[in-house]
Amino acid sequence: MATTAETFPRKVFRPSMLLYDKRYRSLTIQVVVLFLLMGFFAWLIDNTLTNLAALGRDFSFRFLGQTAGYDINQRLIDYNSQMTHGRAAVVGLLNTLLVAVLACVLATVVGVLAGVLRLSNNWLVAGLMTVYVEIFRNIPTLLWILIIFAIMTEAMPPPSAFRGEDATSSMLLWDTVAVTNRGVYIPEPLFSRSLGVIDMGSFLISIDLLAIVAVVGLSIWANKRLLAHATAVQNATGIRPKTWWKSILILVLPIVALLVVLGFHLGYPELRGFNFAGGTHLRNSLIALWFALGIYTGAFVAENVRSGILAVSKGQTEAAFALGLRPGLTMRLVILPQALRVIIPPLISQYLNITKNTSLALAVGYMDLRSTLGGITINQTGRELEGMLLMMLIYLVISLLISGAMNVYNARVKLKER
Amino acid sequence: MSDTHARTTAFVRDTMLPEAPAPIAQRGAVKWLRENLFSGWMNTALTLASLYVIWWLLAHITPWFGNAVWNANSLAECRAILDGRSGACLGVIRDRWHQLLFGFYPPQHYWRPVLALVLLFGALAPMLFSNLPRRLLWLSALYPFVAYHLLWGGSIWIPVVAAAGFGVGALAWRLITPYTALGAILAALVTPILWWVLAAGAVAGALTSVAPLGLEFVRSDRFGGFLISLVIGISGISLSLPLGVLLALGRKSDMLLLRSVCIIFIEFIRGVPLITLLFTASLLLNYFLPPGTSFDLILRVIIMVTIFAAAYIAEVVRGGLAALPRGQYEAADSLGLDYWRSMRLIILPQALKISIPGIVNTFIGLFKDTTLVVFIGLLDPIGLSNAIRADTSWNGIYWELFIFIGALFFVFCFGISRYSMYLERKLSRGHR
Amino acid sequence: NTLQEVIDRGEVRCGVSTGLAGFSAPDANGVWQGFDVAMCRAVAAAVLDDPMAVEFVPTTGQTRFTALASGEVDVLARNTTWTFTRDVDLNLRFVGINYYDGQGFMVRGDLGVGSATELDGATVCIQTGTTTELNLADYFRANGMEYEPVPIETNAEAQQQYLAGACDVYTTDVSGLAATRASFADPENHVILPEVISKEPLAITVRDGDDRWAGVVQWTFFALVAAEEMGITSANIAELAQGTDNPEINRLLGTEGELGSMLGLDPEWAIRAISAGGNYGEIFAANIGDGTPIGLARGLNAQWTQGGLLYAPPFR
Amino acid sequence: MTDTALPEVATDRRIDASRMKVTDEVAVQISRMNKWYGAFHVLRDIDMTVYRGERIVICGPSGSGKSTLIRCINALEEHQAGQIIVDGTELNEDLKNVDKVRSEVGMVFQHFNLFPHLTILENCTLAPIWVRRTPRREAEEIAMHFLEKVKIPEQANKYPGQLSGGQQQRVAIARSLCMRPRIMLFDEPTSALDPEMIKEVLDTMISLAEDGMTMLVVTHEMGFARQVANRVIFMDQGQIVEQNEPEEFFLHPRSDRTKLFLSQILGH
Amino acid sequence: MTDTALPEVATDRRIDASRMKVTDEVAVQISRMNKWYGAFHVLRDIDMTVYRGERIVICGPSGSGKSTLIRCINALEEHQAGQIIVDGTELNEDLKNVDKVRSEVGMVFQHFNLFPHLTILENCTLAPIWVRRTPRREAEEIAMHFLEKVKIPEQANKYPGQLSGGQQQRVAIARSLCMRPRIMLFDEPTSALDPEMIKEVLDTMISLAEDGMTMLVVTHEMGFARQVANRVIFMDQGQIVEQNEPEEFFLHPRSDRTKLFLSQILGH
Ligand SMILES: Nc1ncnc2c1ncn2[C@@H]1O[C@H](COP(=O)(O)OP(=O)(O)OP(=O)(O)O)[C@@H](O)[C@H]1O
Ligand SMILES: Nc1ncnc2c1ncn2[C@@H]1O[C@H](COP(=O)(O)OP(=O)(O)OP(=O)(O)O)[C@@H](O)[C@H]1O
Ligand SMILES: [Mg+2]
Ligand SMILES: [Mg+2]
Repeated sequence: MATTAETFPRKVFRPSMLLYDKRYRSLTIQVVVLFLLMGFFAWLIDNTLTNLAALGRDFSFRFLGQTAGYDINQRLIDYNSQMTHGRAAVVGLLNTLLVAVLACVLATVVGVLAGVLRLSNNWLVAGLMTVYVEIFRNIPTLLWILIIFAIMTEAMPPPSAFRGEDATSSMLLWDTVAVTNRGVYIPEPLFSRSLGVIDMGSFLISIDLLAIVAVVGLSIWANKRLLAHATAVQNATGIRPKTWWKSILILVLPIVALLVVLGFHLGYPELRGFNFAGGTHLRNSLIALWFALGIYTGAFVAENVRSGILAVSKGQTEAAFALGLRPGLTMRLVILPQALRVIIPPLISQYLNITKNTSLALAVGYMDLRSTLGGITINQTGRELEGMLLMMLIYLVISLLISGAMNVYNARVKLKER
Repeated sequence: MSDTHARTTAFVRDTMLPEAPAPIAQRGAVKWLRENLFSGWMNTALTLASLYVIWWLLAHITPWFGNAVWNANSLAECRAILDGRSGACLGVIRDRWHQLLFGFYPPQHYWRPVLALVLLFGALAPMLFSNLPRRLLWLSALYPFVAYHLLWGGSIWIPVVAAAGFGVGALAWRLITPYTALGAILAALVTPILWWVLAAGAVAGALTSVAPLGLEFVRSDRFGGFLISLVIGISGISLSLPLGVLLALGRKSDMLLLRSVCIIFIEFIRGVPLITLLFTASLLLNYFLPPGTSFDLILRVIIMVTIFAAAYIAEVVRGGLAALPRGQYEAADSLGLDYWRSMRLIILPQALKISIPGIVNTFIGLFKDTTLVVFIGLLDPIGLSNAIRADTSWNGIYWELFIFIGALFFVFCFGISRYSMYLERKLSRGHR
Repeated sequence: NTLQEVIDRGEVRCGVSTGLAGFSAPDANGVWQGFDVAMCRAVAAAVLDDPMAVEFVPTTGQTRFTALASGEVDVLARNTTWTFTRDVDLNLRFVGINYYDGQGFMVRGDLGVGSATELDGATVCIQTGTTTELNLADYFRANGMEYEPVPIETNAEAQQQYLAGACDVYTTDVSGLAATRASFADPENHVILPEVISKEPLAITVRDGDDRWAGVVQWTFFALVAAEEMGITSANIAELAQGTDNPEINRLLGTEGELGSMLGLDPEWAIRAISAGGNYGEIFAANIGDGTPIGLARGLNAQWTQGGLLYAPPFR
Repeated sequence: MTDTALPEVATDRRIDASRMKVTDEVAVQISRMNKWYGAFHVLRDIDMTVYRGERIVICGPSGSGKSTLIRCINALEEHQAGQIIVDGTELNEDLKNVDKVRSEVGMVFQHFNLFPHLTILENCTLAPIWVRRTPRREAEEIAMHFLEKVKIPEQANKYPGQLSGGQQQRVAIARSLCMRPRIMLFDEPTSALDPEMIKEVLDTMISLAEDGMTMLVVTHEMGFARQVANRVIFMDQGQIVEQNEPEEFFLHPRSDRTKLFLSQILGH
Repeated sequence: MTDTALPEVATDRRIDASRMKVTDEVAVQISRMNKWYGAFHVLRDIDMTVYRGERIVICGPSGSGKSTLIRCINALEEHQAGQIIVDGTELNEDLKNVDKVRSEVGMVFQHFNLFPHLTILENCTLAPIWVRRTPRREAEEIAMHFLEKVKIPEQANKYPGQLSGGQQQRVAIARSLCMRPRIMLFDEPTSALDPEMIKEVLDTMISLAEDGMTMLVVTHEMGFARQVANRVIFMDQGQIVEQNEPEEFFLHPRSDRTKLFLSQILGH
């Protein structure tokens, strides 16, 4: 047993070791893969360059700086047809994000409601919710978008129906909301003592908005402090002080005060010329996309919620009851914290799906990223290669951000196991 | 009974009590109603609200279907018959159902896609039911070629020669494998490609001129409607399965480069909307291919859809692989099985079985997403509904078409998902 | 060499629009019909002696140029406006204007609008993927008016939006407006406003860099135009092909000179092209003229001798 | 069967019987209690009195209604007829009574049912803080006291998933004890455990019994029954078939059902 | 502790010691073998020679590296220093050697690791067919032979999920035997089994030993060790602490660690 590692004969290198030697094999394979991959990309790029050369084109993103020349009906930042394609793309991107966020909110609300109701012991309600989930899950999104769009354009009255003595339609909610086949007009928030805007060069920021965000943020922070204080009191004395009315005050008063200071009032839509004017115009395309994506995805969310709640076993509830916890507290302290861990990851991947599905805006002419950068811009400039690649890249970045958020969440709430 | 009260006295029951009927509140319709519908003011309110919703839906839908008009040849005619009442104009379905189902596929050949679909179920059976003879798997392997020939037609020698490519590969592998295993693998990969690229065309041409057998050729631009959804969906999912499995294995590999490539690929595909991939198929693919190559749009779409589905399948299969206990890998290793054999014989059969629900969900999602091809000019059911509406006689018809298309998709997707749940239960019982 | 490829393949691949009544649309049997379609059939007849040897590839506004550039189609006969950038920057080759058009507006009669200058604040449906958005933006901007654009992908959908009243105005090329209006149940209640806000020379297009093929397509088109000018119709062509006193007719129909072989075709190419669907005038009348539901007048598309712009260079 | 040697519970401790006194106070009084699941009659005319300090073991074949009986006492299940009075409070539709009973009766389940998202300490302090309104500091002290009693104070800041089954079950017992219940219910507390772990849990329960806790235990650990219980109740088909002191019960079972059951339980 | 009676393995069979001869041929030769998991040194300078026909039992506290050692012999784990020569083949980077060794060394795991999607027969024929390239018919005959040896030929067409744990472990042994290994490794083959089943598996292993199979067995079944092993190796902290013939090992353990370990193992 006196042999030492040094005396073991070292083998000389033989080519067959490339394949049958642990040390070299994975290297061999990876080098082969690398070469294949490089070859493949070289081939792709060579083809592309040849094709571009044959067409007498170059590969450049200069077109983003050129004048767009087309109008966009829904813009969250200032835009007109004399601005650049790049800016048009940004307007489109913001529209994409807007409808994505709206649809995510709707899907969450609908999904949570339907998921919880599906578990209700009311047979009728549970049955209705099952029907909702199955119908929406098994019919393509695109069809839902088209159906809701068709409902909006076909079944709603045109603005002209609101006009004249013998108007066949009238506005809802004390003449503040008009539902027409061109979209829904709702009151818009206006400030008579506006604080103005900050010019950031390429875009403007409303100081009013900043102020509101700041105040809401502060209120939420203050409320957090209040709750923390309540917990501290509870820890010290065992009795948790009532906080709900204080919470409401803290959350509501400051913002109301700010709105009063800013001279907040609503601008109501009214019929003027061809259309309603004033108010905020929610276009059909937005509504169709928003509702279709929201309700369609809501069906999936409902299933996630349901299985999340079911995953928290009956035993947990019973254990909590046996300890004397009331149903409300049981929900808050035992069921929800556990169910959320199960529900939130699939929920976030549904958000991802919604974001990707907003590209179906194409079906209803909603001016999102796809139809500005990936549509009219490509059309006008003929830069489909650059435009498409850029658009994919933007979607990819959004997706990675969302799934990154999901991973962070998962890592945070992972249950500790042995 | 009173004797049980005494603390230490023993108690024995001599006669067992019979089962007594439950009190009225605990059984029958009363209990059911009380428990399910009216067990509190909240529940009662929900019940009433649901009843209202159901009534409202029925009140709107029933007359619409009740007054349905079948025998009209245009919307105007239909409206005339309805005479102001609300009602469905199902005449459009009677007039155009064949288009919605088959597109412009020649009517005298409708039996071909139908037969292909029927055969599909036959081909699936050996894969799903392990108690059928293994030999039947050959039929499943042949199915793609049969289906291709049924759908597109043309010379029968084209699919035959294409299938022969695999035979050539297998032959090469057989012949070389006694000498060098690596050489055999390479040969098995290279010879079919050589066959397809160099020999296949000539051989097929020669055979065709000698024996011109085959069905009438149907061009892919005649494909449409539900048929195109099925063709894209089914070929997409079946082609993406092997690719997805490879990606999943790659993603689990301990070779850094291989793993990163797979991860990047999967995350890229999953991060962009399908629509952009379809646009790539229709707009950009020609840039990436050698000058002058151009092939069928449906084929390009199938390629893109395959790549798309493969990324999702890869994730599903990865879940299945992760769910297998480590012991299975070790047992396979300890028996001396090499990587590919242990994957093929031990790991994948189990991992794929675990993944069936996920695969089916991916398929249903993919199938619904085939409607997006309307954006690149293919006539899927939604595309056809636009085309039908462009016809002067059916200008302005919406709901009937949407409902018909929706019902088609619903029946198909719901059916599949239920069937897969049934299969799952069956399979999970099978081996216990 | 496209010509050789087409002959080898036995089929002309022709890019058309996905469906525009009168110009290109599949009928109930899936056979393509229309004005643009007829142009492709004439080319196929000239080159391959079979007007039906055409594979029609429906293209959208977005896909058409790539389809052409990549060789997916050999010729694009799809209401495509000839513009400077398309010609120079996108490297297309516009071989002949088969329809002189301009962008116009259509509104409901009961709106009481008589001129496009009264459209301030209107909601305008536009079919995207063409030059329409740009013209529209320029026009409203130049006149200091506001509008609400509603972009729609297909003509059918746009038409539906307009009919449902979701927009006040529908704008596209005047020919398209007429075609659309013709399909309405009540065409008389819709007016096409007098303003034409742009020049839209719709041209047949081929790839740049293949002059021989461009020549074949170009001169096939000119043959149709010249035939109308010379009075050659599908009815009398058989008779005229026997030889006439008019040397230009003889040269065109191949009884005299070698024009066909200069193109790389046989002498009877023009006879076949004209027999396929008739001369330009016949094609126009059969697909979009007064006698059809589309009901377009010849207008600018009349022969130069009739006060129009159609002008075929001499066959000599 | 009667001559089968009784299994000995695996403990080294000598039981201090003097502390395990049974008093005259009634802890639980059940009379003519009936329960149905739908049309199925699970519990039939149950009459039973538990005195304070008693340790009752309930056994019987699977499906005989043992769990259901014990869960009725904690109002986890409703009964449809008869009366259950726990610690002077009748269980009826009055939710306040239910709350009162639940906070005075501790329950330990077969599958522990610890809250996996809370640490051991948090598991133990949750109910005292939110139900008893004990200040946190104090609740934690109580919890540590009972964790020491079940011999795992050092695990206080781990999560349930990090403990072994036996440790988890002991935490579950400690968690119940933190509410300072007057009665403890156990539903097969050891049947999900490995043999080594069974011992540690039974030890904990024995020490609880020594402290004079009133206990109702559903279990098949006959060694435990013999050593600790002062009464064994045998149930079958939803009814109490036999009850007796453990020695008598095991050595001279009277009803045929009991004999059959014991032969099965002890036979293998 | 030394006076504790050794537990007797629960078997009725008398061992036929004459057949269990140890030869001079070296089956496994391990020298100065070291292994690390990351920075953790699991196996330290292991030196060990196994002669053909030997039956070695390896024991030691949990985490001492027993499984790791045995898995190194089968190349399921790589070692980082030193030498392992199995049946004349050195385990090194050469994958061909690894394949060779694996097909000559059988391994039985704690959790059986049968392939649940294959029948018992298919489990047994899989490796012979695919690794040894035995014709199916012949492979099936061999499989049935060994299934008879482990006494479950009648289960051949069932699936593993349909068998009890003991039966599954016997199938796992038969599966290994079908490859006609020259050495068998066992990693706690009985520790996942109920007591009744342990016996049937141990019986199988004993009959294997009688046939002269070279065996390395990680187990805590001391009765088995005493009856079958001709050498017992005690490991702790990744090193071989003591080895001896079984009688000597149990009756006169020399190192303190061994004594402590034996007192724990045999004590409860
Ligand atoms: N929620 C329920 N709904 C309907 N029947 C039930 C329900 N819970 C239990 N049962 C039935 O009531 C009977 C008694 O159940 P219980 O759980 O009390 O039995 P057990 O004596 O505890 O049996 P085990 O020893 O298996 O735990 C069983 O037949 C069971 O099937
Ligand atoms: N894959 C691994 N990565 C890191 N450490 C490991 C790994 N496998 C085992 N270990 C560690 O190596 C040590 C030895 O493990 P091994 O499984 O060989 O012990 P053992 O003696 O078989 O114990 P047991 O009796 O519990 O099976 C242990 O401390 C274990 O935690
Ligand atoms: Mg029970
Ligand atoms: Mg081990």
